[in-house]
Amino acid sequence: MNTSVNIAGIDFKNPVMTASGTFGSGKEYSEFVDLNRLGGVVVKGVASKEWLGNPVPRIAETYGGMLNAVGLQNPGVDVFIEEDIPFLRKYDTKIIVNIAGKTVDEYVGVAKKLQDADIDMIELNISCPNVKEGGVAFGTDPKMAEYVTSQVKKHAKQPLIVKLSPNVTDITEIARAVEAGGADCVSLINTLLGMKIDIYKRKPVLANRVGGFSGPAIKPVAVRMVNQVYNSIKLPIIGLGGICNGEDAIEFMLAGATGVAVGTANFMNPRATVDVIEGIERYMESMGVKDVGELIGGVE
Amino acid sequence: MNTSVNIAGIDFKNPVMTASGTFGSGKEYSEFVDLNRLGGVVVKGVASKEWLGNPVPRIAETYGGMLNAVGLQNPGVDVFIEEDIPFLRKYDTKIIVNIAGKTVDEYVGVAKKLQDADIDMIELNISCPNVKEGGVAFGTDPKMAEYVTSQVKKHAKQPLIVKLSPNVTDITEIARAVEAGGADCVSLINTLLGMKIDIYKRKPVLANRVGGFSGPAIKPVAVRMVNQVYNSIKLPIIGLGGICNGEDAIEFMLAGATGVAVGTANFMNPRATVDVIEGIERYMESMGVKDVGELIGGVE
Amino acid sequence: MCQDNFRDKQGAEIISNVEIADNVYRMVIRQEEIAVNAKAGQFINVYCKAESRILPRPISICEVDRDKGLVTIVYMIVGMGTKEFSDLDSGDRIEVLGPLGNGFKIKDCDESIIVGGGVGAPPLLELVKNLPGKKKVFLGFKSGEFLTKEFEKYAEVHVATDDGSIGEKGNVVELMEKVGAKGSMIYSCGPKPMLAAVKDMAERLEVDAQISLEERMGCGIGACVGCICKIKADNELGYIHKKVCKDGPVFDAKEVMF
Amino acid sequence: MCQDNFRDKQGAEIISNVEIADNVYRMVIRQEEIAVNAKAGQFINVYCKAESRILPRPISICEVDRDKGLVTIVYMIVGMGTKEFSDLDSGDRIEVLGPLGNGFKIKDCDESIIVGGGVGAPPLLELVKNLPGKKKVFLGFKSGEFLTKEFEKYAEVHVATDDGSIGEKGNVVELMEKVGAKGSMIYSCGPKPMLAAVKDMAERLEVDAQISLEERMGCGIGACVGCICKIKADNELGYIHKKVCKDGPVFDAKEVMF
Ligand SMILES: Cc1cc2nc3c(=O)[nH]c(=O)nc-3n(C[C@H](O)[C@H](O)[C@H](O)COP(=O)(O)OP(=O)(O)OC[C@H]3O[C@@H](n4cnc5c(N)ncnc54)[C@H](O)[C@@H]3O)c2cc1C
Ligand SMILES: Cc1cc2nc3c(=O)[nH]c(=O)nc-3n(C[C@H](O)[C@H](O)[C@H](O)COP(=O)(O)OP(=O)(O)OC[C@H]3O[C@@H](n4cnc5c(N)ncnc54)[C@H](O)[C@@H]3O)c2cc1C
Ligand SMILES: Cc1cc2nc3c(=O)[nH]c(=O)nc-3n(C[C@H](O)[C@H](O)[C@H](O)COP(=O)(O)O)c2cc1C
Ligand SMILES: Cc1cc2nc3c(=O)[nH]c(=O)nc-3n(C[C@H](O)[C@H](O)[C@H](O)COP(=O)(O)O)c2cc1C
Ligand code: FES
Ligand code: FES
Repeated sequence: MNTSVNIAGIDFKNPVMTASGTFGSGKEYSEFVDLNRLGGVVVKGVASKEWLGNPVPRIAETYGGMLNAVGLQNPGVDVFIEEDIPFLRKYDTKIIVNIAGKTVDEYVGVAKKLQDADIDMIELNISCPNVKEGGVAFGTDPKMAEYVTSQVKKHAKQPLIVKLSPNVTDITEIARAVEAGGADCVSLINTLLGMKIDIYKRKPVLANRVGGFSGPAIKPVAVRMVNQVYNSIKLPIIGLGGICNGEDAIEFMLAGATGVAVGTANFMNPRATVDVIEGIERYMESMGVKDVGELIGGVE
Repeated sequence: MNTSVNIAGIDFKNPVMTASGTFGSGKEYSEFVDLNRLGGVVVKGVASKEWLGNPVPRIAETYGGMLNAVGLQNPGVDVFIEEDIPFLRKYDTKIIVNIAGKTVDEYVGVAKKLQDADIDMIELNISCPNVKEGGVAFGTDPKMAEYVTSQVKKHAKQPLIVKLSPNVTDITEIARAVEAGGADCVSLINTLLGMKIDIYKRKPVLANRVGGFSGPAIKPVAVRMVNQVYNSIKLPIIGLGGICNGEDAIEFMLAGATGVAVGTANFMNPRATVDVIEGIERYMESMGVKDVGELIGGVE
Repeated sequence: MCQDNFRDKQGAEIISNVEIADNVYRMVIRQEEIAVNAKAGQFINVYCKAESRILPRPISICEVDRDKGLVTIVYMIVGMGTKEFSDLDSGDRIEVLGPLGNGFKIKDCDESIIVGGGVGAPPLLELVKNLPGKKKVFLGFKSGEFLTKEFEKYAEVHVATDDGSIGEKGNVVELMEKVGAKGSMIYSCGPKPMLAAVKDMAERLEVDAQISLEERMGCGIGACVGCICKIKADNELGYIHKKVCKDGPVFDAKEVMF
Repeated sequence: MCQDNFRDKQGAEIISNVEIADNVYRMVIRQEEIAVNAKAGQFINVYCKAESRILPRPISICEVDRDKGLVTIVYMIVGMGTKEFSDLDSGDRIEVLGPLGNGFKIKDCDESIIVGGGVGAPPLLELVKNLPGKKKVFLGFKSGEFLTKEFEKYAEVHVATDDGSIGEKGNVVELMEKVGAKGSMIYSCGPKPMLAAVKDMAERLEVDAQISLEERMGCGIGACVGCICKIKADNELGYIHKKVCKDGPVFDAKEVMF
């Protein structure tokens, strides 16, 4: 049984990664999960310098999902390179760095600083709904998306994943734009934009009013978008959005994903990533799938 | 305690209606619910002539939600006028007719046939994701949305609600367009577009591949959009998307809705509409709200 | 407020819930209203406790005991909802709505043929109990059987299994031909291919047949138009859409287009 | 596969679950690993059974019995998750993860002051058990009390209630001033305004104080950066963000910016 996949030239021992922002820098979950088992660890978003993020409350629960408005709090790329990469490199797993910025220059700045870093791929987050200054505009405007992709691509030494926002009329338009911009892979979906109101206090539960909506509730939107994008571009896809178990992961692969990422499910079950891997293996065994690659885009 | 609201000149005894397509023509649920208690009944979409809709399976369940690809099966407006209006008129509730079309002419055709019908409002569905020929384009393109609104408005004798699609980058843009086109009210959200794959059969669960995603899972997106639209246009709003109980309804009203509609929850609980009404009353009592109108847009 | 005149979801106590064949369970619940009102061939909506599963599961009524207010259903584990039901114990409670749909029309004929396949068999049990005249029951299973003993109390029973583990090897329609089933009405419930074969056979034998269909449902009461089937009609297309939940689940085989 | 060296969610049997004050419940569970490893001031993630509620609820450890492997939590019903917990019976099972966070640092001082407000009181009970030296406990409640009897086993206890129904009328900080609380370390847990007052008082009295904070959490283990608080720092802004779940929930009062 072969569970390995190749994404933009990088070999992953299995298709399962972590979703940026839900797994810290890997260290936090290393008590709960053997990181050696993961295809890859996608670390939380890093920017050129420290960001403090949004005020609290940053977290709200919804029916089958959650909202977050962390606002990309991060210590900056320098601290990340110094502290987190050496930790992760002790494990046999791929390292993917999610990068954040408010301007094209900031994104490029992070990519430059990562040029000599010992990482495997870069994931360009052009879709965080929680940062007002720019992120979202990049993710919802095809021209901007293409431009920022091409600029970061110029300076990135590692294969470049671009992470797409689901909060758009036509996700294939954005996908084609980042493909034209030189992306090596796309990942989707980032969070939907949601709101929850405390009806007794008559104010939004999140200090930021709105937040990114994730978790099992959003899976049907994610699967649909992965399938749409699969049918419209040639790049490999990392699919995510509500994946909780092996069956969910298989659904994304059949829809067209080569890799899958586990996000909110980690909060529901700290062992979720390993459960997903084991679930994929069980499915392959019971269905007689020899190579996990057979599944990619296998939906009729 | 006053629970009545006025929407575009029409007095509703309470803000609670049914969501189009989830309550048949009212008759089906009249065994389970006293229709006299409802603010209004929004009937299933009707077109100028009979539509057969999509092949089966048309229904799939997702985590906290469901997908449907009914494809607006309906017997045509003439049958509707003859059979359903007389039945509903026996009850003391407002009648709102949801209209469907594939072209502007078809929409106008239905509105014309309804000119002399004994109904209270018309809801223009420009957002059904299950009909390929047009509905969606009208709902996602501001110019088209404005145009079809203005044409139907010309021929509609009753106040016109336009129902907005959530599958857009900026819902306020569409809301402003239909306001400019002469809408008297907007309702939102219609279903998100979703997909579910049967991983054992390797094919979409729905014959139509994709379907409209509804139910409690989608509420955070709906609340966010209602609040965005409330802050960008002057028209009254009917809010819906995942409402299951009084608390949910209050959340939509605080976000900016004057009326609310109950959809998928009817399938979870045939008495859902009445439960929502009673829940609103309980909330008003315990929080000392004298007039339900005080709640509208009341979030900080 | 008063909902006295309106139907509603009902809580029901589970009296027993036991595995009667591989992954097939028989659940008896106490629900007087349903027991009193149900007709053979009707179904109930069974609601899941797991809040992730929002839609009711339609399950046929297998038997009712009007005096004791008991309703029996027999279901197979095919997904998470039926898995959840199978984990319930006697004494637990469950929510149900029903009876729903139209049952079989009981015809007063001398001889009836009853044909069930797999979990299509259960609704035929209450029917067989109530049918007048002679009746021959044909049951088909993949492997193993369930409920045949119960059917034998009321009728002559013939069994076929795909693997020949019990009764004749082969499908139930072949078995009927072999046995030479005769009668003036066929009642049937089972998988689509079986029903299609029953329809063909009925046409060949020139007997009427009532068949019970299955489709994915949203509401179960006729409101969502999710569960349609094609029924022959005298229009341009040659058919109209009817709702399995409200217009069925039992239809005249002649009218059904597969 | 083998996960022997990794921590995980654990099932736990509920030994008892009783209402000890209006809407306040005390639940004892058998969970040896947590009982053995827990320190006062740490918390556990308690998972809901309802699949609509996907996030764990952080609840402080109130007491542990290492020998019997028992862990006690005391929680108030404030929403659907805690409502769900309150409906569980002894014999039922529940899933938990822990112990999480850093507990109180037990200082060997002659005299300690312990200040708890409402459901902030529970984590102080295990602390008081383990504190050396003299200790005075001040507990504040809206109305009514809970756990004061348990605290009295280990220390002198003073109670204040907002409505004066039990003990002094007023808040617990006023009570401390009245009684003239003295000591070389304050340990406190309770609502934000109370903690802010405790911080002020500690500064006035020039004693150290450890306070336990609360914040909305996603993961409870330091990964989501959802639960931050402002901690004084020598940078431009004058503060950094720390995680309540991982860096706390107990912090040095001097460092916390409210
Ligand atoms: C009128 C009617 C009567 C039925 N009577 C019986 C019976 O007596 N015994 C029995 O074992 N089964 C019966 N079924 C089938 C039964 O409804 C499904 O097996 C059950 O809903 C599966 O639920 P699940 O959660 O285990 O499966 P999942 O596949 O996880 O369910 C997902 C969704 O699909 C629906 N679904 C899945 N399979 C079917 C199906 N075959 N038919 C309709 N909906 C389906 C579910 O209701 C649910 O909404 C009947 C179906 C209908 C329409
Ligand atoms: C470290 C820590 C220790 C705690 N210890 C206790 C304790 O010993 N006893 C006790 O009664 N309560 C304690 N709480 C508060 C407890 O976590 C909440 O009351 C509980 O999560 C509410 O859940 P709910 O589903 O009933 O409320 P809901 O409001 O329905 O919950 C919705 C969401 O908000 C979160 N939430 C709501 N209120 C709080 C809150 N006050 N703090 C953090 N998250 C909240 C929930 O966890 C959930 O994610 C503690 C909180 C923290 C952070
Ligand atoms: C708390 C939290 C923080 C997140 N931070 C980031 C981030 O820094 N960068 C990013 O690209 N996505 C971020 N995301 C989005 C996730 O990576 C993922 O795209 C989304 O949550 C959907 O997947 P899920 O439903 O499996 O969680 C974050 C999500 C959550 C819940
Ligand atoms: C089975 C089904 C059929 C629907 N048909 C229509 C329709 O005919 N016209 C329309 O405007 N919306 C239709 N909708 C959308 C609902 O009216 C509503 O906008 C949507 O379901 C979100 O609300 P909910 O989450 O409360 O169901 C349909 C929804 C469902 C589930
Ligand atoms: S299931 Fe809704 S109409 Fe049949
Ligand atoms: S709750 Fe996730 S970091 Fe604290």
